[in-house]
Order: sequence, then structure tokens, then C-alpha cells
Amino acid sequence: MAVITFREALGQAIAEEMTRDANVFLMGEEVGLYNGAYKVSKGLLDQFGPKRVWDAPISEAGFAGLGVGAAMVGLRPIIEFMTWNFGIQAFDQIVNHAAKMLYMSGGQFNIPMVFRGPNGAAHMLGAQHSQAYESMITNIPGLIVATCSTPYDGKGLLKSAIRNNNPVLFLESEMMYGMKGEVPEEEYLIPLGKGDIKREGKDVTLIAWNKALHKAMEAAEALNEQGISAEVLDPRTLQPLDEDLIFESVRKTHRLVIIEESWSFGSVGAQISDRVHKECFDDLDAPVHRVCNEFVPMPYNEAQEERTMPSVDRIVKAVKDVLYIA
Amino acid sequence: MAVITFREALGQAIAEEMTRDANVFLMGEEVGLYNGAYKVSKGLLDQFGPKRVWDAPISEAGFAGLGVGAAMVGLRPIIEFMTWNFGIQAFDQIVNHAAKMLYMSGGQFNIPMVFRGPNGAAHMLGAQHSQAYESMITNIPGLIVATCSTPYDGKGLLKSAIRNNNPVLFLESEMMYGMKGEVPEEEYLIPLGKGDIKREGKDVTLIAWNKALHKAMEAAEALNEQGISAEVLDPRTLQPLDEDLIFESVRKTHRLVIIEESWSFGSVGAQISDRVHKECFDDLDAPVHRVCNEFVPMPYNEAQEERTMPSVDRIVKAVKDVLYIA
Amino acid sequence: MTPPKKSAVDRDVLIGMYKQMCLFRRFEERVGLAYTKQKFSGFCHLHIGQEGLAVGVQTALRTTDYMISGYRSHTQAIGKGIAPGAVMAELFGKVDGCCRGKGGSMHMFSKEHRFLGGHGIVGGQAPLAVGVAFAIRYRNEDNVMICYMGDAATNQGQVFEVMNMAATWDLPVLFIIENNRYGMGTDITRTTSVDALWKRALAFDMAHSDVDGMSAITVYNHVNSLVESMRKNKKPHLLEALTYRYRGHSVSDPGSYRTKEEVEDYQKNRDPIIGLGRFLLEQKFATEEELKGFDNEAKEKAKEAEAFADESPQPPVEELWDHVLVD
Amino acid sequence: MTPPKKSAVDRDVLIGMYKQMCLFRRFEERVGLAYTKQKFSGFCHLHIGQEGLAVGVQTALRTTDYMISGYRSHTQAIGKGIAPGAVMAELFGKVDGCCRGKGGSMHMFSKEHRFLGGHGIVGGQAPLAVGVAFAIRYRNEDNVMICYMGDAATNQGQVFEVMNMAATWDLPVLFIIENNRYGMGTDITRTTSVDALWKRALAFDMAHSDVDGMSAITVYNHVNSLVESMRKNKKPHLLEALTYRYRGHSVSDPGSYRTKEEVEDYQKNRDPIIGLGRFLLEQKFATEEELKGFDNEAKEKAKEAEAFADESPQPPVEELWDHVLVD
Ligand SMILES: Cc1ncc(C[n+]2csc(CCOP(=O)(O)OP(=O)(O)O)c2C)c(N)n1
Ligand SMILES: Cc1ncc(C[n+]2csc(CCOP(=O)(O)OP(=O)(O)O)c2C)c(N)n1
Ligand SMILES: [Mg+2]
Ligand SMILES: [Mg+2]
Repeated sequence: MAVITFREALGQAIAEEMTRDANVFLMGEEVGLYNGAYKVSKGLLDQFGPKRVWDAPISEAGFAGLGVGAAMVGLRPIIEFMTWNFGIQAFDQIVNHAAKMLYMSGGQFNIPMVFRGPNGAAHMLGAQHSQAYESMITNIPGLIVATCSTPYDGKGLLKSAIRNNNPVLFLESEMMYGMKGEVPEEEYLIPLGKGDIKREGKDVTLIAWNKALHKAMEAAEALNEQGISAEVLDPRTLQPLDEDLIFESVRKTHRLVIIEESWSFGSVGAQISDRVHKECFDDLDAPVHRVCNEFVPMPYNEAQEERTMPSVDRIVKAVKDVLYIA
Repeated sequence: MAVITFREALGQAIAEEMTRDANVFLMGEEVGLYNGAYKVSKGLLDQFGPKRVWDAPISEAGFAGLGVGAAMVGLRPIIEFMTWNFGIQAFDQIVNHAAKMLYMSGGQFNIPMVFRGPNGAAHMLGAQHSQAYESMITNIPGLIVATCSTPYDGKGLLKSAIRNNNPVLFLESEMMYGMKGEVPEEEYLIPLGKGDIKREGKDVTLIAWNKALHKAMEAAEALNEQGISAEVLDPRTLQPLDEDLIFESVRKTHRLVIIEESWSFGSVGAQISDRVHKECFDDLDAPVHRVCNEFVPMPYNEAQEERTMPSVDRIVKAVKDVLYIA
Repeated sequence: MTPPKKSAVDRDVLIGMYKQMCLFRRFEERVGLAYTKQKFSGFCHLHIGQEGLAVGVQTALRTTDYMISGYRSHTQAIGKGIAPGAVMAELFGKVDGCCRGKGGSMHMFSKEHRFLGGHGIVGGQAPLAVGVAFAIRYRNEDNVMICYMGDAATNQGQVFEVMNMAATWDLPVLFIIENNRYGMGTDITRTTSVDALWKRALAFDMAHSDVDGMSAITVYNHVNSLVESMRKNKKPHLLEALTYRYRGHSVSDPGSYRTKEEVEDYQKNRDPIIGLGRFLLEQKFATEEELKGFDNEAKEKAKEAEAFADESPQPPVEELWDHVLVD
Repeated sequence: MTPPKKSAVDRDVLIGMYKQMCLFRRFEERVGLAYTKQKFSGFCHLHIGQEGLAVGVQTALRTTDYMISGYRSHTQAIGKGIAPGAVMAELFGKVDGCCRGKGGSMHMFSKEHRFLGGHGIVGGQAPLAVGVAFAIRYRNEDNVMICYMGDAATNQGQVFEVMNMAATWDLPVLFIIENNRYGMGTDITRTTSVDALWKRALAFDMAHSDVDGMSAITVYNHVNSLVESMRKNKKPHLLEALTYRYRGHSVSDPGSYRTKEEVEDYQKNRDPIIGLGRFLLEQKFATEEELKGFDNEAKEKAKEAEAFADESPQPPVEELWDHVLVD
């Protein structure tokens, strides 16, 4: 099996789907001539030409809405936000148009498109370039929200997202673009709406996604050395959540810690916690614990940024709390 | 005590604070010559003149950002969104600028301003005019989010919001503007961050805010006739939440039902549920139950809209579920 | 009195436009009445007075062209092909409404007739229109995209953003500003620094023009030539149509921000139906009785539309769960 | 060789501008080096090549005027009064940084010097600037608000929205487009339909002009007269400054989208420091040695700034909890 970077895996997914379906096109800032701000779309302009790979002006509301309009009449746009921090400018087109078109039109106009780009903090980019947006966008019916923690998941999920006939918001990660992983040569798709047990365990369930998944895996290793068996569950799709997989795991371990590199208030983690407490109330030996970003805008200072984000230590501590051990 | 409408109470709050502080000004669509789309600002243009009451073009990002800039240099803007459905166009200025300016500048530039307008569904306005936004905006540090269910609360909280030296997002309700209530003639303020027990009870706690509060009160009456004593708690401020008041009530009743006229996923209700389960795990006799909008864009059809929103019946049923009675 | 110049536009086209304007007028009047009779609720924005623009534009189009508009679009939807009954049923929230009662007054859609919506976010339809124009170029069609917006919508940031893209990439979208002088209760001159809205095109080196939106013939001739050249050169165009609405912003707007005289001047001296009727008489294309007959036909159609909507059943409540996502 | 025309601008002002440009150049060079020495990380966008505009504008201002910019604003911040050491310390995330290490390269602020930020959302600073200009009018001050933005920022919707408001309400904001021909790796002509960015003002009947941003003197004279008239008539102005950046978009950009020849042409034939230096020599306002001396002074100041930043301690980690809300 080939070992490629995350950005190559995502780039392959786009290239394969553009080859398969002439209606698929890519638009975003720097995606063409510059080969992508993070080189995800490297080579696509040469391969598919300027009619299918478009360098957009810095007008997120405009080109996001352009994508929605094109999707209404049969094209299948991939709209890249250089980062999701700039995607917020397109929330009117995403929330008020893409998410509602099928419903308002009584089923006439579905919107088969993908909005994608890096989400969450990278390293020392300051408050305006370090936000995670899943908590806001998963609240909205009519949108599918998916993310990925490995090159393998990234390629398989992005292919499914592009083929999906609804608006899919796809959250990548700047810091993981260079990560390497095994990716099969032959075509494969990973279904949306299905989570993945990344590590079996029996004493506690850790739920984490995107970059935070790897901190959870690291914590699971550290816990393993202390005789604590942690199961690590990656939901992959955040809306709709794979509740069956989550409940099944929690009913096995009876303890849950949710890790997310975003603010805690009304987050995806808060939703998972509410649902687990409701459906697994009698299976829980302790309340759900959560490890999130501190409730502050992202500081630039390196040490402050590090302390703001979840760390392996904070995860290990949360597990001990949920196990009521020192 | 005078009995006035909700809109008059809010209008009085603005007029009093504009009289008290020459730096306070009001800007929004139709707030001046038209006396306000919902007549909240009726008479303010005549009273304070065109230098302090500004009719804005339909440019929400623009005039929201104008407010943030004016607040950076000592003015105290009140920015009205005709409804919060249009406020989403200003999310970049609210989330990326107003919420972060103090932090990014290392404490130099606080943003004393209020963004206000009606939030949530009214009656048969369709998908694009019926959204509740508190779930999205309460996720963001650096913003205070407050709402109100009575004319009395509205006036007192809005005065506090205008005097607060941080950005306060104030959520009103179209359907309640005409509601009448007792409002003292003498000046009074209601502190932000403090909830309010609207009805004492001992068997179950109902938490609801804005328009949904009145459905909770109606349900409490219906339950009372069935011998069930429901406590109704109005958090008033959604960010930061009055967790002490909430925990105190739940520790007394041991059962909690949260009612919100917004989508459930990662909502304020999900956050309250997560916190209550965490801090009152041993006090709960049943998991927290929630009554929310169905997870669909708002239908226009009257019966469908009614079924989509929380109803007194659904609240009563949830209470019976949490009490494990048929 | 010099004899009137012979009409460049042939009789059938003119008669067709006259009938269509009568239908639009009578339909919207009946909608207003139905609202007061509480047959439906929520927002309702009537297009009465702006029929000359709607009919002039529609008559210049092919059925394969696309159209999108804001919330004041009941009759633009009918013009594009949605049956009056289906529009009225949608207003009444009925299952035979063009969106099965889930869209309402501001959200009329028809995939079949390429009417891509009524939309409730001012200016929000402009990026959608440019996306459709993008698809037209992508598939080398020679259709055009008609994008209506109000005068006040021209101050929306996303409208500027997509005008730049349409002009930069040559996308065949005709932006039509329905300048009825007001955005709700605000005279457009109070919130806009330019004295003519077509000037917005100067920021994009975009082709532009203005037209008397109260004259169906003028609009028809003007738009006819515009769209023909756009089908070839694919370039966008910004058209400012000077028009006027007789009713309030919405059915619940008292309209205190303008004088009765101003409204009456338009109704008496610039009404699009009276104007075309007079021209038809001058050209001997129709008689007074025939004009009367066309109007009665229109009233009848409006009446039938209401009857259809009355009889249409409510949609099943559980249909609220449909059309959130497709499989 | 006809004798050079006598300078309209007096010697001290010119010498001051020359020194300031040397400081800005040497400071940013040292910042670039410090980045490669990994003294700090994250984004870093250098202003090298655009000093003529920064100094020409700053020299025409009063200290009471306000300034706001984007993320390429280290030296605009210094020009407005923030000590070079405080800017460098902020880059290093130190406690003596102008924002206590919490802002970073893109977010330099000074309330005292009325520098209202570096901002990282392209175009996001424009509405803030118009709000400050609104406050200037509100309080009848005769200050002006300088709002820098990049060429690519002119395609942001919120920029158009506030230009309309500034022009409609006469708000004293000078929008300065730093047209360095590129937005990251995209030549502005590839995403913009107009061939000159000042044309954006035509959409708002706003006063506009352009200027050679590579000549400090030209900029100074031009802006000097602009701001004087703006202090009286309160009207906004759109100034397109044609300038150029010698380094990549950010420190991590290879810059493959433009030729070496293009960059070198500016560096050799249009460099603002060389240009002003030559003029000073022609005017006998300075000798080669003195020019050399000024440059050495600049290097020294840049060195001191780095030393200051090196010595400045890290902020306490728990300060991450401060400055979220004020009491
Ligand atoms: C983004 C947004 N802001 C505000 C509103 C509220 N609103 C609805 S219609 C309207 C006036 C629009 O006037 P214009 O564009 O001239 O259209 P007209 O009603 O005259 O046809 C306003 C402010 C909205 N629907 N969308
Ligand atoms: C709203 C938004 N979209 C995208 C970005 C990413 N980005 C940062 S700088 C830049 C290019 C801006 O170019 P220009 O405005 O010309 O400024 P310059 O860098 O040339 O000074 C882009 C696309 C951003 N910061 N904000
Ligand atoms: Mg109008
Ligand atoms: Mg540039």
C-alpha cells in the first residue's frame, strides 16, 4: 500500500471525482495557478484546465453563493475556503441558501456540493486564524458536516462527500496536511454518517476527531502503560452523528471523555454528552467528562496557545477523573 | 405600576440610556424615519435627531463593523438587525472583530456595544426568516448573549447591556413585541449573568427563555392541575449562564426539562444538559429531557410550523417522561 | 394630431403583454384581499405597479432561460410558467402549492420552468444567479440568467462581489434592479451615494443601461436586444429599471413615508396597463371592449386560482420531515 | 543637465522620511532573519518595497489622526508611534510586545498612538475605519482616518458596503489601496474586471485618485493636500497607490508566480529609498556619507529592537485568561 501525505490523499480524491464526473469543478483562492495555499490542489489546473479549476477573488460570500447557484442547475461544485475562519463570511449562503433550498422548494432543488478547507488552530496564527467552526455549522439542518483524522479517512470521506447529493461541509487541518499515511491504490469510499473505532478498549471511551484524534490516541497509549484500556472513537461525520456506535462503545466502557479542539459551549462535544447521558443514563458510572479549548480567543504566544488547547496530559487527567482515581 | 408593551419597554430602555450617555447612538434599517420595522425605536428620531438615530442601508456586515470601529474609539453603539436572520451576514464583524479586539490588542480596545433584534420564529415567515441564533453565537468567547421573556426583564436587561463595556448580543422576539407587562416608572437595571425563577416548584425544573418561557409557564399550570409542581427557570443571560441558579434548582427537583425554540444539536440546551449532568450527576433521578424545534428548516405551512416548534403538550409529555409516569 | 408611428412590435406580442399585465394585476389584488380575509398569514409583498417590467422582460425571454428574484415575485413566477393556482395554493400553504406549502410567499420555485426562487435574504439571490450563469458558460448553452433585485439590494456586499466575478469571467447574467424608489420605508437616496444605480456597473467596467420600467413596450424592446447580444458575447449587463409599487412594502405597511399624490401620479399618469392599452387603441390593435374583455378574463383567472387554492388540501403535517436531505 | 528644480518640500521633512524608510527596511529585514532563526513562528508578511507609501502617508498626518491596516503592517505601526522594540517583542510573543504577546505579527495595536490594528481578515478593517470616521464626525473632530487595504481586499463585499456609507454620510476616511499587483499568488488582474482599482469609487460618486506609491515625496505631497481638504469637507477619498513588495506574500511563499526580472526592475529602478536618496543628493540636502550614516543608524535601531525583544520575558501563561471581557 502507498504511503502518501494527507494533502496528496485529498488531492487524489478531488482528481478522481473530477475525472469521474464532468460536472465537478473546484473554485477557491489560489487553488489553480498557485497550486493551492496548502498544495492540496497541486497539479489540478494542469490536469483539468482553467474551465474546471478556478482561482477566485477574495469574496467568500460571492463564490460560495456562486457554488450554490451552479449546484441548483446540475453542476457539482467543490468550494475551497483557504481556512474556515474565512468561511464565516459565507454563512448566509451556507445557512440561509444551501441548507434550505431543497426544503423551501418543496423538494425541487437539492444542492450537491462540498465546502472544504482547514479548520481549527494551526500554530501561532493568532485569534482570527485559529477557530474551529463545527460547533456552529452542525446546529443547522440541511447540512452534512464531516471531518477526517488520517489520509486514508480523508480520501475516502472526501470522495463520498463529493458524490453526496446534499451540501457537505468538509473540515480538514492545516497541521495534518503534511502527515503521511497508508492509502490504497484501488478506489475506495468511506460512507458518511459512520464513525470508526480507531483503538479498541474496555475501561473508558475517548471520542475525538480531526487533529485532536491523535492526541486521544497518544493519551490512550500513555493510559495503557498505567493499565487503563481506552477505546478511541472517531465519529468522522459530526452531522449526522453515528449515535449507535457511540452508545455501543459507552455501554461497554461505562465512561466517556470527549476531546475537541474547539470551545466547549454548545459544542459538538456538548451534544454528544447530552445524547449519551440521555440514552445511556443507566450505563454510566460517571458523568461524561470533556476536554476542550479554554474559553478564550486564541492567544498568539506559543506557551499560552499550547495551554489553551487540549493536551495529552489534560486528557489523561480527565480519564482518571472519570475513573475516580487519583 | 405602568402596564406597557414589550416594544415600549425596550424603546424606553434605549431612550433612557441615550439621554444618560451622549456616546450612545442607534443604527439599523428603518430605525429612524419609519419608527422601526417593529416600532421599538418609535419616536427616537424626533427625540434625539438624525445624528444619533441612523437609518442604515441594507448592509449588515458594513454597519455592524461600523459599530465595532466606533466602539473602539469611545462611542457606545446600539446596532439593530431587523431580525437576527440577517445578523448572520455580520458574523465576521461580530465573531472575528468585536469578540476578539480586546484580546488581540492585549487589553487595549474593549468594545462597548449592543447588537440587538428579534430572534427565532414568528408566524409563517418561512425558512429564511425563522431562525434562532443563540446556539451559534454563545459558542464564542468575548461575547455576552442575553435574552428576555417579559417587558420588565427586557427593559432592565437592555439597560444593563447598553452600559456593559463588552459586546452584548441581545435577542428579542417579534411575537412578543405587542405583549403587555408591568414596568416600574422609576429607573431599574437587571444584572446580566443572573437567571430568574419565574415560578417556584419542587417536582421538576423547566428551563426556557425568550418566547418559549411562556410555553413553559403554561405547561407548569397544566401540570399543576395534575398535581405536578414544576419550577420554571429563565436564565435570561445565555452566555455566561447562571449555572449556580440552575444547579441549585436541579438539586432541589432532581429532574430537568429544557425547552428551546431552536434546533437541538449543540444548542444552549445541550450545553445546559452537559453541565447539569456533570455537576448534578448524583442528584438526577432521570436524564435531562429536552424539547426543541424538530431538526428541519422552518416550514411555511401553519400546521407544520406549529408541529415543528415546542408545544405545551410536548413539554407536559417530556415532564411525564422525566417523572417516569404515563 | 400627427398619426401615431406604426408599432415596431407586432400585434400579438402586444396583446399578449396586455393580457399578462391584467392577469398579474388582478392576481395580486386578489392575493391582497385573500390576506385580509386571513386565508393565509406571514409576509406578503405585492408587485402591483411593477407589471410593465415583469411582462416586458418575460416576453423577451426563451423558455430555456433562467430567472431568479427576491420576495416580491408572485407574478414573475407566474410569468415564467408556474400556474396561478399553484402560486395561490402555495400562499395558502396547501399541498398543491408549487412548493407543497413549505415555501410560502417569498419562496416560489419551479425546476421545470427554471424559476430558481423567490428569496427572502435581500441580495442573496445575486450569487446564485452568477452561479447559474457560470453553469451556462460551463455547458456552452446560449441561455441567459435574469436576476431581479430591489434598489436597496444594491447595497449588499455579496451583490458587489458577484458583479465583479460576472464581469471578470464574462458570465451571461442580466442584473435587473427594480428601482421602485424605496427599500421598505427608506427612500433609496437616503442610503445611497450615487444618484443612479446603474453607476454601480462602473466599478466593474460592466455594460449597463437604464429603462422606463413603467412601459412594457420600452422594456421589451430594450431587453430583447440586450439578451440577444448576451447570448453571443456572454457578457453580464446591469439594467436599472425605473418602476414604482402602488401598495406598501408589505401588506402590513401603512406607507407613511411617501405622499398620496406621488402614488396617484404613477397610477394615473404612468400606469403600465393604461399606457399599453392606450397604445393598442391608437394602433387600432384592439378596441375598448376587447381591452375590457382581457381584463375580465384576468379577473376570472385570478378567481379560478383562488378557487383552486381553496380546494387544495392541507399537506400532511408529517411532510415537515421531508426535503431536509436527499438520499 | 538642467539644474534640478528646487524642492517644494523642506530638507528636514525629506531627511526625516529618508531615515524612516531606512528604519522600516532594516527592521523588516531583521524580522525576516529572526523568522528564519526561528525566534518566532506563524504568519509573517513583510512590507519591504512599500516603504515609500508608508512614510509618505505618515509624514502627512497629525499624531491625533487614526490609522488601521491589514496584516502587512509592522512598519505602519512603527510609523504611527509604536516603538520598534515593542513591535519586535510582540512578534516574539514576549510580555513587552505592544499587545503583551497575544496579538502577534498580524495584530499590532496601540490605543495611545491611535493605531487601531493590524487585522487578519482581508477587508475586515474597512468597516472599522468607517466607524472611526463616524466617531470623528460625531465628535466634530478634524482628524482623519487612514484605512490601508491590499489590492485583493477591494473585492470584499464589506469594503463596498462601507464605501457607500462613507460617501453617503460624508465620513472622513481615506481608503488607501496598497496595489502591489498581487493578492498572495494571484495577479489582481486575474480576479478583477476593472483595469484600475480607483474606479471602484465611481460606484459611489466618491472622490478618488492614484499615486506612485514608490515615491515618498509624491505620496507625501498628494496625501498632504488630500487630508487637509478632508479635514474640512469631511468627505471620504479612495487613493490607489501603485506599489510593490520585494518579498513573497509571507515568509513561506516561494513567489513562483512572478519573474525575478520583474522584482529586480523595481529594486533597481524604482526603489523608494534609492529614489529619495538620489533626490537628496541632487538637492544637496545630504551627502553620500550622511545617507550611509542614516542607514547605519537604521540598522542599529533594528538591532536594538531585536535585543529588546530577546531580553523581554515571556508573559505568564495564565495571562491567557485575561482580556476576554472587561468588568
Ligand atoms: C439581508 C437582509 N436584510 C434585511 C432584510 C429585511 N428587508 C426585507 S425587504 C427590505 C427592503 C428591500 O428593499 P428593495 O431591495 O428596494 O426591494 P423592494 O421591496 O423595494 O422590492 C428589507 C430591509 C432582509 N430581508 N434581508
Ligand atoms: C476574508 C479572507 N479571505 C482570505 C484570506 C487569506 N489571505 C490572506 S492575505 C491574502 C491575499 C491578500 O492580498 P492583498 O489584499 O492584495 O494584500 P497584500 O498581501 O498584497 O498586502 C489572502 C487571500 C484572509 N486573510 N481573509
Ligand atoms: Mg425597492
Ligand atoms: Mg496585494
